[in-house]
Amino acid sequence: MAKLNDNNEVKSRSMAQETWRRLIKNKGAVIGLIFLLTLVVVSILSGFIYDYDTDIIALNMGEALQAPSAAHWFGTDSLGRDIFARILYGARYSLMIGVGAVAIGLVIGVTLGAIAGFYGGAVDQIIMRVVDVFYSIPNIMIAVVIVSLLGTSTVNLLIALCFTCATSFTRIARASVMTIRDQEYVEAAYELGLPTWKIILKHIIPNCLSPIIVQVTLLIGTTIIAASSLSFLGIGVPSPAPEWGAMLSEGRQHIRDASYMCVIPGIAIMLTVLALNLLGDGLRDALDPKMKK
Amino acid sequence: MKKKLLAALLCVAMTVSLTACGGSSASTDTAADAGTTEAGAEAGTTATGDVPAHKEELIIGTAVDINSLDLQNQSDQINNICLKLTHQTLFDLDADTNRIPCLATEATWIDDNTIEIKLVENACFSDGTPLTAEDVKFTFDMALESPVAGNLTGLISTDVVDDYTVHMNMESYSNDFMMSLTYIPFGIQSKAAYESGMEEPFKIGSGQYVFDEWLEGEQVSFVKNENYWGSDPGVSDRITFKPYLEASSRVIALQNGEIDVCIDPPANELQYLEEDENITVYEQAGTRLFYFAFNCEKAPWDNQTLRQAVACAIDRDAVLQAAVYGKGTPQTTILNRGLFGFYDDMEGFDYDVERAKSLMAEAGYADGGITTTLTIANSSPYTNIAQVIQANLKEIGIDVEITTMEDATLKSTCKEGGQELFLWRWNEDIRPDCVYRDLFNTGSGSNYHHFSDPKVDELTDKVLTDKDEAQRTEDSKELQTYLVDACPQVPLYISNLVIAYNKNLVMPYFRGGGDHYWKNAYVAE
Amino acid sequence: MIRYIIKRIILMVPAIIATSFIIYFAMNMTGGDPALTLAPENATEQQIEEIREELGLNDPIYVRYGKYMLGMLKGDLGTSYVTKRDVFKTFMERLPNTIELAFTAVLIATLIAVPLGIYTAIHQNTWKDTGGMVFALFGVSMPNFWLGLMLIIIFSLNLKWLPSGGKEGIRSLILPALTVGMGFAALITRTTRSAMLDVIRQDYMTTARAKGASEKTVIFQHGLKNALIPIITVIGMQLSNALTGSVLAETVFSWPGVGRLIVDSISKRDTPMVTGAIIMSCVLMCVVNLVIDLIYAFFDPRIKAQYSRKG
Amino acid sequence: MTDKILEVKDLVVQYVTDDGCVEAVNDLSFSIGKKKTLGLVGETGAGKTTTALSILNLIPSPPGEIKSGSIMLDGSDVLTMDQEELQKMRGNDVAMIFQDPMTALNPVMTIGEQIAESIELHEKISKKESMERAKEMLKLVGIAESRAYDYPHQFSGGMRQRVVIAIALACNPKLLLADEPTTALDVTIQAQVLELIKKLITERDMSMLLITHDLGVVAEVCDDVAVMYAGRIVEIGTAAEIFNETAHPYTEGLFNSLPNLKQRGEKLVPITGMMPDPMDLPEGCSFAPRCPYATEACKKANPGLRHLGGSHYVACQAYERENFKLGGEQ
Repeated sequence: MAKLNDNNEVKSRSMAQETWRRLIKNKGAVIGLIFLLTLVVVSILSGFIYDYDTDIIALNMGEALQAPSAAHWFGTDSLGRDIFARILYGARYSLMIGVGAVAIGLVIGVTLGAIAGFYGGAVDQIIMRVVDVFYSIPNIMIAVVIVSLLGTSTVNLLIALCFTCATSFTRIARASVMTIRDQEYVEAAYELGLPTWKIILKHIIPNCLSPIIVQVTLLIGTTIIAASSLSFLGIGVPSPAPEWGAMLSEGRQHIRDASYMCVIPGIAIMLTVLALNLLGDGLRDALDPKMKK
Repeated sequence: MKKKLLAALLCVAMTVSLTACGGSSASTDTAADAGTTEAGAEAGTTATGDVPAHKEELIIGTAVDINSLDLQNQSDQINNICLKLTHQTLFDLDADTNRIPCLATEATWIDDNTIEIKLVENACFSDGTPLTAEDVKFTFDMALESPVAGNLTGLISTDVVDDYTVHMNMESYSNDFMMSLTYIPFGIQSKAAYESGMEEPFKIGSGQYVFDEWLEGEQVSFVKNENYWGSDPGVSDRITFKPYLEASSRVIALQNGEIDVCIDPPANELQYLEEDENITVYEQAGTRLFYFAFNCEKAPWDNQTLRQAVACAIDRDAVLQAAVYGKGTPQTTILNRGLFGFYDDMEGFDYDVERAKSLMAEAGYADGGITTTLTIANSSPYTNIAQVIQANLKEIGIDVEITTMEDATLKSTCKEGGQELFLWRWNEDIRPDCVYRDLFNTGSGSNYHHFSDPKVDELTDKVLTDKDEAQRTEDSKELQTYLVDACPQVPLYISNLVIAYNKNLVMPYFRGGGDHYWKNAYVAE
Repeated sequence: MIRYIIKRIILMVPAIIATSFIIYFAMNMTGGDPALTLAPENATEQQIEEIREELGLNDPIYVRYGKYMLGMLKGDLGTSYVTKRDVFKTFMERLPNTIELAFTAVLIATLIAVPLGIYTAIHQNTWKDTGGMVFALFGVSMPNFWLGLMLIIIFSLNLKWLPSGGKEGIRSLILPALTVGMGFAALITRTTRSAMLDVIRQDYMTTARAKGASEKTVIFQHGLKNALIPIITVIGMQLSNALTGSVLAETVFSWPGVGRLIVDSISKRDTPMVTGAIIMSCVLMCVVNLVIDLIYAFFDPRIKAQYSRKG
Repeated sequence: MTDKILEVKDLVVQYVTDDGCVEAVNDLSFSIGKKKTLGLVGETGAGKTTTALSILNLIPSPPGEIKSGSIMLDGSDVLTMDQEELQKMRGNDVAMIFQDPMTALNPVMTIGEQIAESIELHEKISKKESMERAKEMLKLVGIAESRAYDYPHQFSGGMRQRVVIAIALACNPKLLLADEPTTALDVTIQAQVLELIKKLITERDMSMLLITHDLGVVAEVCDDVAVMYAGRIVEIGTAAEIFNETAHPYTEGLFNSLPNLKQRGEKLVPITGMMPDPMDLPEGCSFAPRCPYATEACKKANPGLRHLGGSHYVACQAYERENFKLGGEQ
């Protein structure tokens, strides 16, 4: 048994290496990865460079609506705050909302999916029918309903956004579990007397990792966009937090007189999500056994 | 196969474009028809000489969707503006908000419990039936049962005296009641229409225009009432209200000539409109008061001195700047500008951080240390105002977290008293009682402050019933001064009315609160 | 085949019931007291109570749900709290606009994405592939409404070619459709590309080439036709998304569609409108999905055979 | 010269992938006479299919690339043809039968359409006429005309292979490339299909390149035989020469691993080891690591083809040695 495990490990490590090797050959994925890593570093560093109270949210009406210049690279907003600083500082909000909602959705979705797939029958039916209902309503609608019902706050925003993620993870996890459930090594584990949850955790979940990894990357992007859409509808992250969607939403009032206020956060979101998408597509290709030559 | 697919796709495209073309060709037809009518009208003009040359259709770009034309079952300003075309009230308002005759020629208090109203005798509905006292009684009886009944406080019943005279039976004398009769939800409706069992009988009115079509979410149009009884018929053949929810697109639509009037152009885009030689940007003092307020039931905001400290800490000039680029007037009193008894010269609480700090100390919060939430609607200008206030209050040691909500949620939250601090607005330009009573009297549904003070309740009643104007003015002054000092709210500013339109628009006058009468407006040609 | 369709329609019923159940309870149990929302700002307690009575809000929720479902059988989805108009009627008035926008958007997306997907698949792993995919991904990486705003700045504000909003003929359709369509294009491109990659190395492609068919014939006649199923699936998904999910574009361009109706109604706490409109959208989606499944049969004889057998 | 329908000279085909360069076909030369059948024999991965695809100039590119050489088809070089000429040639002059009839047919077209397509492409006739011709072809391969409107999934494997044959023969090509046409079929059907192919090419005076790993099939059908190993031809000659005077150790290995029906008691002798990784071919003779006769010299230089007499050639250095004879030396 121990021997077998070792082998598995060696095999999976080389699988990961193989995937990595294929991934770094994909120019788009590499660019996306580098961009995202830079973004993470920048958002961490910005916490040391800027002080939230004085640099990010403090008003400076005297310098309101200044176009981009040497002093303010990205200009200032209608309350005189430096947009460059807010964009850098705001990266953490967008990333955290994206990652947070997806993480919550992942835990819920995989759990539900694994349960549905593993037990089948009535449990499966109930879970999947509910998931189907949520799947058939557009994401943004679900989020709008939830946020309007619960009220606007970052926590409620996360709840609203994680719903969508959860439904798609449930489907993926269920499908993977169902294909793996009846395979011999799982049955063997059963016969060895391992408790069900351990089997799910140790044998089944690792096996549906690749579609989930891809989906995580792509969903973070979708979630960031959904969060900004909710800001646009007026129910996103409350001001004055420099969340990109909120900045963009504020900027749309100045689409003519200070279009940079709208353009810059939009580009920030676009590049981030583009990077996530490129990475996601790259991962998909790298993890897809069909692409193996 | 690809060809088949392409063909199928093309078919879809053609269908779509055909539908679209169909739509536009239909509208060209109407234009042609209307063209002939217009020519006819012009021929008529030369004969009578009083219809000026005008663009056939007046299109007004609104900021919100029209949602209901059922007079007594709605209370949105945008609906009211539309309804002012199709319906008439007993009295109208002139440019200076004075009450002037409309369907009624005069109204008098015969005693403290009765108002006698004389109706014009030649008025008729758009379906040609005459408008009589029966219809007036019918309208008000129905109104007393409707959601807008709150605006008829004091009315007990209505009696028909003769065809053109009604008596309104009142609980007591009220200074404001007759002004309420100008409120468009009380536009006179046809009893006969309701009894006929027709669909949407509320669409029958006596105004210059009649309802034409409503394309859900797209536009609502009105055409001239051929049976209009009065001497001031409309000029435009058709008046259309079109919602453009995105402020910038509304401005662009005006510049592109898609609309003739742009309601609420955003302050930061006015420069483009001002530069445009085809467009007039009009500005006048408004009546809408934006305020910052406390839930006076919730600790620590039940502490008057603390509220005053907060009032002193708020930089209203900065608020005005951040909210509407200074297009408004900072205000001290709680009453809307222009209402009877408006008095703004009390000492109040000007921006003075030192004073604020000493008041804080007096209130027992020398070191600040208060954390609270500010509940606001998720629209402009509240977000900006909130951020200024958040920064202001930080100076005196109050940490404010901003919570945003939809308007509807905000209202019900505030009504239930779930908020601590909040931002809201109040627009009243005819009845001061609707400010004092509705906002500050014990138990009023819109007293979001949850403020209760017997003296205020008493003075409110006095102001409503004082028959002596000097006394009433004096009481108004006292009430306002008292309320400002009690400080359930911090009045911030009155926003200006700003409206942009085609430079050829002919419009007799605008209302500072936004409740315009478009019935005589047209675009000259 | 007809039996299959009937079976599918019967299967829709539980889905619709489930949706109505979830939506109805979510909207009615958490939305706060609608009477408070509906009452004018200066309403008294008594008036609020009257409104509550009038709306039947004093019944227990399961009774209200029961009544609602009975009404639904008769095609009665209730009356809007706000406009006092019939929910079903209002929905049906908005629906053609949404359909017009959705179809045009999906058409635009398809016309961009399918050729792009094929192109990138043919040039897999070259810079043409990367470039094409990055272009396609741009659309999905932008917030939809932001793209709308940018298009307004460019085409309406600066070039003055197209109207910035409203609904007037085909010109006002272009920008909103482009906005919605660009978001869809990425997914369709992605799917087309991977479906084509699956197909492109198939033996029958070589068979076709060996027959002397031109590359164009091989790719389109043999390749695309086999790759169509996943492509149609994703186009169908986008179409059903567009039928309710274009709320952002509808807001930016003041397009009077269903999505905006729902979101507006949510913000006004117009529970019957939200519930009714979402249920109707769900029905609509079920129908679209059924139509898509039937289209499969048209393109793939194997699926057709399956349906007939199952039918 | 003119009696050859096909002459392949010094053909080199490589597959360039991220992981390295695969030399699928190396310095390949052979020819097929008119009305003759050449059997191309070898293990999976020896480069047989690549060779066939090269003749149609259909090497998937990327990653495949024809590096050098020439393929003269009835006097003109396939490798220098432009797209239009190639399309004219494919299906019309040279047609191909694929190994797996399950995947070689387009699942979403009726078989009638698929046969007719070939005819339409090369002859200026109407859709209707080509459909008629397609039906004739079906009849020819033994399928009822009425089934022309059925889809591939409605047919069994053997029937599908008949359809593939019908497609290939629809335009009367001069040369037929048959890539393991029977491998994927049930044993009972293999013989029928082979018989059918044999009958049709004889009737129609066609030449054929028959790719197979089955020497039994070769014996039955082929005039000439070329044995391929790791992208190279190791032995080529007439069927008689190859069968009776087997010269290359690899060919010998192939024969030894074949069950001999006449001598059932005899043990099968498999060739030891595996085909080398085509990405990493050993220096010298590729077969040397598996070759029982290999010497140090074999591992140094690549053996050229050596003429043994008649049309019999072999690529083996062992023949440098005096009196070398397969089976004899050990």
